[in-house]
Amino acid sequence: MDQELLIALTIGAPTLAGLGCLILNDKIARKVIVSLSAILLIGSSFILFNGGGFSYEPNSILDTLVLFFDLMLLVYFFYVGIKFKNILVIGLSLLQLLPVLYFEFILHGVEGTPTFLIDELSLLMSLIISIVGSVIVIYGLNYMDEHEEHLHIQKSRQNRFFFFMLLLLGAMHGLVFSNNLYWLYFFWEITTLCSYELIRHDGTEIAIKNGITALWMNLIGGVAFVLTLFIGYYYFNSIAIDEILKMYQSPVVLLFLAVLSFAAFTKSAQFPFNSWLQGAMVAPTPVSALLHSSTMVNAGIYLILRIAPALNNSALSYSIALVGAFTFLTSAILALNERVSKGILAYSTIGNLGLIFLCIGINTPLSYASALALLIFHSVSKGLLFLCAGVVENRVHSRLIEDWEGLIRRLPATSIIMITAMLSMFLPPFGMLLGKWVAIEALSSSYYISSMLIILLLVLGSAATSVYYIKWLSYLTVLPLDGKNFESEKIPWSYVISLLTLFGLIIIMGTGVSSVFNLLILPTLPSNYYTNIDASIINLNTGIGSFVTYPLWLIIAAMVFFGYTLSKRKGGTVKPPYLSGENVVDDPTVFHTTADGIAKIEVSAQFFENEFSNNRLLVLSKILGSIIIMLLFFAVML
Amino acid sequence: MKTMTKARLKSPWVLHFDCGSCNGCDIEILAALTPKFDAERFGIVNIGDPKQADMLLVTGPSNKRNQRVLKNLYEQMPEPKVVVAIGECACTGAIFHNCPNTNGGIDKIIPVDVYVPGCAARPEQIVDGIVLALQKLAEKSEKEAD
Amino acid sequence: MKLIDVGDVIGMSENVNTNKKYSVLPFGPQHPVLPEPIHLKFIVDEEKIIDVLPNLGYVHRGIERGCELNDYKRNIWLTERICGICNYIHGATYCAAIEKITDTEVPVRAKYLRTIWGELGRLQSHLLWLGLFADAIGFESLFMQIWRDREIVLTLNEKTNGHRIHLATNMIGGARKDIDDSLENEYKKDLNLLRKKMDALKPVFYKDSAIKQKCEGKGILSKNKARFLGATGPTIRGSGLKEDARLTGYEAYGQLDFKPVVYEGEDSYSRMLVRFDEVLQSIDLIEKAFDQMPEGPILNKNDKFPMGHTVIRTEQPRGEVFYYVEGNGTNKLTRCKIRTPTASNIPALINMLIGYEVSDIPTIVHSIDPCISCTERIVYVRRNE
Amino acid sequence: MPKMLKEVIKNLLSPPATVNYPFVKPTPVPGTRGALNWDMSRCDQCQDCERVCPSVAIKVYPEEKKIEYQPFKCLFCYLCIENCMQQAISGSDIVAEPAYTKIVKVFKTET
Amino acid sequence: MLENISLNTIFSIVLIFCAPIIGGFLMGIDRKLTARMQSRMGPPIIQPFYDVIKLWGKEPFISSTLQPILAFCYFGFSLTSFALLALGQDLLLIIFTLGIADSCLIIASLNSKSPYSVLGGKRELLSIMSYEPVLLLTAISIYYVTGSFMVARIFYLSYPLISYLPLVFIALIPVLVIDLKKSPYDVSASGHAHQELVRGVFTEFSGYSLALIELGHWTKVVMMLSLVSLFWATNLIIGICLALVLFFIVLVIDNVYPRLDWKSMLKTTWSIGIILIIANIVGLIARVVMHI
Repeated sequence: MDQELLIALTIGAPTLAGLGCLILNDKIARKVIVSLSAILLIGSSFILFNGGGFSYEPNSILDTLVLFFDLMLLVYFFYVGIKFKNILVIGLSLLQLLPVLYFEFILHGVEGTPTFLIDELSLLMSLIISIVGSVIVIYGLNYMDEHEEHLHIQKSRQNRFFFFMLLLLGAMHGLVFSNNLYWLYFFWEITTLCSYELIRHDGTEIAIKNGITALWMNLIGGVAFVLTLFIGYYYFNSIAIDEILKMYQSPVVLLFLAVLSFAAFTKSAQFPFNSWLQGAMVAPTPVSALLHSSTMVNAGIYLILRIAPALNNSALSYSIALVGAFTFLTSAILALNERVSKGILAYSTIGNLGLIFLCIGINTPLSYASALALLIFHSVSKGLLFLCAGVVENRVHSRLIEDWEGLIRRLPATSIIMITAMLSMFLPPFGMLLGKWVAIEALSSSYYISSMLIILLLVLGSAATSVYYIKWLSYLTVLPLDGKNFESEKIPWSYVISLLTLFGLIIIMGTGVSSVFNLLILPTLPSNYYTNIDASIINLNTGIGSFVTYPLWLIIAAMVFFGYTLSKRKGGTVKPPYLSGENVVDDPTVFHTTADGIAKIEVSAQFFENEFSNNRLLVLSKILGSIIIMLLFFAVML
Repeated sequence: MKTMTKARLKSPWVLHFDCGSCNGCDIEILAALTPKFDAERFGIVNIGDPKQADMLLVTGPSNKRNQRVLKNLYEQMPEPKVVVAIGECACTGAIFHNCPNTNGGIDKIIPVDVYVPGCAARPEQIVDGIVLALQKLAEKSEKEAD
Repeated sequence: MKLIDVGDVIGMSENVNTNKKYSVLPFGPQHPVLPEPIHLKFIVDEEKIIDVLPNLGYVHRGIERGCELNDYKRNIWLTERICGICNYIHGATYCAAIEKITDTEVPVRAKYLRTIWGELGRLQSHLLWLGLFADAIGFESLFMQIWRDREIVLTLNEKTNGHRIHLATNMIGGARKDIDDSLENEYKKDLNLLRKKMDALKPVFYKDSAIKQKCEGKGILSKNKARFLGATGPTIRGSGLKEDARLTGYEAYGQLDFKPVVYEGEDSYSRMLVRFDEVLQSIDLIEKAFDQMPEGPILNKNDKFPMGHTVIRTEQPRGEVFYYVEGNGTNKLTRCKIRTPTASNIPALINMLIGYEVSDIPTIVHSIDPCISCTERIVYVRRNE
Repeated sequence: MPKMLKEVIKNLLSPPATVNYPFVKPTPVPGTRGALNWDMSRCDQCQDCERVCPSVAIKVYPEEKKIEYQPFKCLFCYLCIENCMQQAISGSDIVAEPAYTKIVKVFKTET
Repeated sequence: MLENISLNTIFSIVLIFCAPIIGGFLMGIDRKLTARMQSRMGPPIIQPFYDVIKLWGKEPFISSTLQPILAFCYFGFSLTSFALLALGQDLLLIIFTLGIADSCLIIASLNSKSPYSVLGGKRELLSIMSYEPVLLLTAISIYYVTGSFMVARIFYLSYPLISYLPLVFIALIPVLVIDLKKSPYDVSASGHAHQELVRGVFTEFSGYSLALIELGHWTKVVMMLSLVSLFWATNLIIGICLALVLFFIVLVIDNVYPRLDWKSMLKTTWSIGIILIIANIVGLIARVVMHI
């Protein structure tokens, strides 16, 4: 099929479908439109991926359209700022609006650059976005019904919701395909718009507040983009990214890259810009799933991945790694005393993005590969985790993980999927850990002597990461003592499809790590990056270490099987817990206590609130984060 | 002798519960673990957790309140298990025969396998009592195997 | 049965946030840290103690009632079994009370003997405590070391009257046994040996940084609070107050130039040091008593039945013990009220615990040297000031 | 430097303080209060022992010339020995032994 | 050559299955030596085996149906990580596999809903948090010497590892203390249960699941000690002696320290341990730079 058409499909199909949803506010029509566009999206991105890279310049009418919509967008942001009397939004939108007007109408822009440049990296990104994104949107079909029912909303606002969801998917495709800085900037602003609209979707006070926060933080990134436009215009006379990247490494290029990576930090919620992603939690779950796993935050990653080859051992590259490492550690420690399930996931996302930044910043072929691996595995696992969290939340009506205690009995199927997803986040031989493993090896073998600091942050953060996941896992797997059996669970079809798709992906990618490396990651590495990663069926060899994959999977299967057989054979009576002998005979959940009364067993000890207090740490980490970001610009001077 | 029985004989983990004694026997149980008598020679460990214990050492005559605790602890111990009543008051109530709140011996609450006399029982007597209890444990173990 | 919710209990303490989820920790009656059964219900925020509720009665045997049902002479054996650790002093105090009612003059030598055995009991008890304390803070080798050395005192007990724990030498009107010269020499020899061993352990208690880290600043009981909550014994002396029933000069203490050990630290560490110093002090006191002890009879028999009432207080290893004895001229008492030191230390304990960590529980609970079997009579614990 | 180190090393190098009890029987300290025995040829059934016993472990049946003694109730306080005019009761330094049942010892005058 | 390799492999496989047994003997020696340091006689060396056999035969009590499976996994993954070590695999992978074993134990203890077990599990979590970074850094510092994360590469060195990494070796002592559950860092569970959490993480285990946990613990100890013995890999006999000396040092430390709380555990390992390792690595790099 025609590749141009495919590109148009990937960007246009979701956008048009979104428009369709907006106009036809009808349940069945929505379902048909969304499903069709999802199939179309996945199909076209698959075909694109098989086709390989190329470049393409669309009609110049589109350029005018982009300009028009961009200005509309900025005006809208300005209007939002006025409406909510937020000085930051007003200022930041004006800071973009005026320079863009100046750029377009006085300087008349820069002509003649291929607008779409599609290489393996964009194709990989497109694949992730289309698969994970579509699954989440399909999931949203059912979720939003439940959600509105839960909130007792009379008039459905789902048309708006799905419009922005699908628009986000389209914009993300545009973002990863664009080569023209201006276009990139346009799609970038659309994702900002979508995230703002989606976060404030519920219209509650907190939702609007968090939406505004997300808006101004992302607008900072937008301002940085406008700055790059000017740098591109004045110094390189080009706004085509590939051309700028090919230029000789000079301070100006470095400045250009630094500003771009600054924009990436805002989008990927690195410290100190973490709070918008944290605030995005108030939105309906599909939103958080979409923002966290495959779209919004990946935009920042994509940007840095693209500019990474040009960074090439500069101090800037090291600072990016430092920002990532710092974010990784801080978010892991902050997550320790988070009680809200989606909050933990958010910190986990921020942390893992930090890890990816770290890998890109180290900028060796090996670390680049590990960044890609982490990106792929993280998108799928995190997407699944959010989807599961949404299912559970709609059934348990609580976001606190303490209230999710014993979920494995109440919702066995969802829990098992969720537990697998969690295990895939931090245990070998799943992909995420494999990525981390490659990261440590890459980091150790990097040329920086000062990478010791980063290694330190990484190992400390990695320890803290497993702590909060284990804690959560243990809450899920509590089997209540009352001896009741597992309950059966009914899951609607759209949930089944979306959960099972991602679950299957995790298992397939987990078992077939070697194939993932061979098919997706190694071809995507920039052309001058040579690695001696050797992904065979038994192990994954990096040249300085090897990760046993298949044997380990077999061992795990054997462990579970033998453990299960043993426990079946030996059996055992379930006994009430040890309570210093004060158990009540017929009720295992209480004990005799003072004044001849009884008291319930209450256990809640794993949040470390007295030790790692969130508020103090948050302020501290923001200050430190800002200092490190300043360091980044300082690094450019060197 | 079967391996299992031998292992059981060699590794009696004890749980000590003070059921209202005067402390005399309790400190002698602890003294039996300390260097002079060193009950760990026989693998005796004061484990403190009924779920892991093989032998329940009870001191004191038991009263209206702690009898439920005693029963609980006994039920939480997995088979095969033995109970040793240590000291006169755990056996019969002895000096507390006049005291209104005592039950007069723990064998009114749970089955007792070995009685150890003495007020307070000496560490030697306690070690003897445990050795005697081990024989009972061996009997139980053999019976279980049949 | 009434269900006591966390919230109900928490309502009693000020430093509580009711929106938070707390853990409830049932500590005791069977717990390896506590050799004796007491139930402490801890409300814990993560590991920080928010609130404690004690629950007693697991060792309640009705000894006071038993004392009224028994022949008053048999009560010596019953009062000795109030507590196996401080058995001698309980018996001696009971005897002193009866002697006071029946106007029996105790021979001087018997007074000295009582002092010696009382101090020997204190020695035994403090060594036991030091060991248990070491065990509670996870210092197993120190526990073993001290209990090994404690065997010296137990052997002395055994040499005196044939039993390791229960000395059984109390008699109304004097003592049941005498210490002859050869035994006196053995006493002196063994106590010298004990002093040497304790001297070797001195740096461990005084200087070891890990022990300091474990005990210093844990379980603060200020002077005022100690006084207000009625703490006694080493607990109050560790808070810098010079309180000791031995200062009244009962038995032979008046002649021994006795000065109580006082530490100003107000924490678990100074309470521990008080007890360690009292070990050394007891050895000195026994030696001094031997030097001053006159020859003479040891028993002044008087078979009058007790008539009237009296109170008497003496110093146990754990603090002050108080006896109220009332007789009506028959061979049975009409009332025998006993108040033991731990009973008055428990309110202080509850106050000390709040605000510390779960890992400090053994340190703080042991720092008052709880003797539950002493305590278990009718108890009313006032929690708030 | 941990202060216990010296003691620990000393302990390690010196022989253990353990009496290997059931295998090595230590000689009892003279005067140990152990098991009781009645010499019925001396006993005149005066019931003094029953009267002084703090834990009612002794029952005297003067008609049957029989004494029931419960070692599992006895405190081994030796009051009975001290109070026996006939010196019919004797103690030994061998401590009472544990048993599976609460044995009651019966002493009877042979007629 | 081929025969040589296969002989080595057979030896490794035999070693893997012997690991729990060696561990059992080590624990027996531990108990004997500890007893002697406390001037006691102590139990026989094979006492731990009696314990485990006895536990296997006890009436099975469980606190949840998942518990025995997780206990088995704890043992299994400890053995796996030792197997990976014995087969000369990647050091990081070995540490991560050990992480799975620990997570199994912790999940089993946390999901029983018993206050003591949960508190113990929490502290066990913290002990992982304190020693895992040190272990990872150790692996990285070994990489700086050998240029590879593979254990097998350590055997190619001409000088023993300890001559390059003396400070790392010292930093491993607290790790070993935590892993062996010895004072001052036996915060999550202690062998003799005289602590505030009763048996800590092990509180709710009994019977055969406790036996499995014990086996897992033994294996873990062997695995840690073999990691230590790699520090003298040029002559493995000296390496093993080195490991045993460290084992003895840990026992002495156990006997001269009271139990401290988890905060000081975290502080010690995160500060002293990490500083030592970093100092060593910096020294190493400095040495290389000076040489060039």
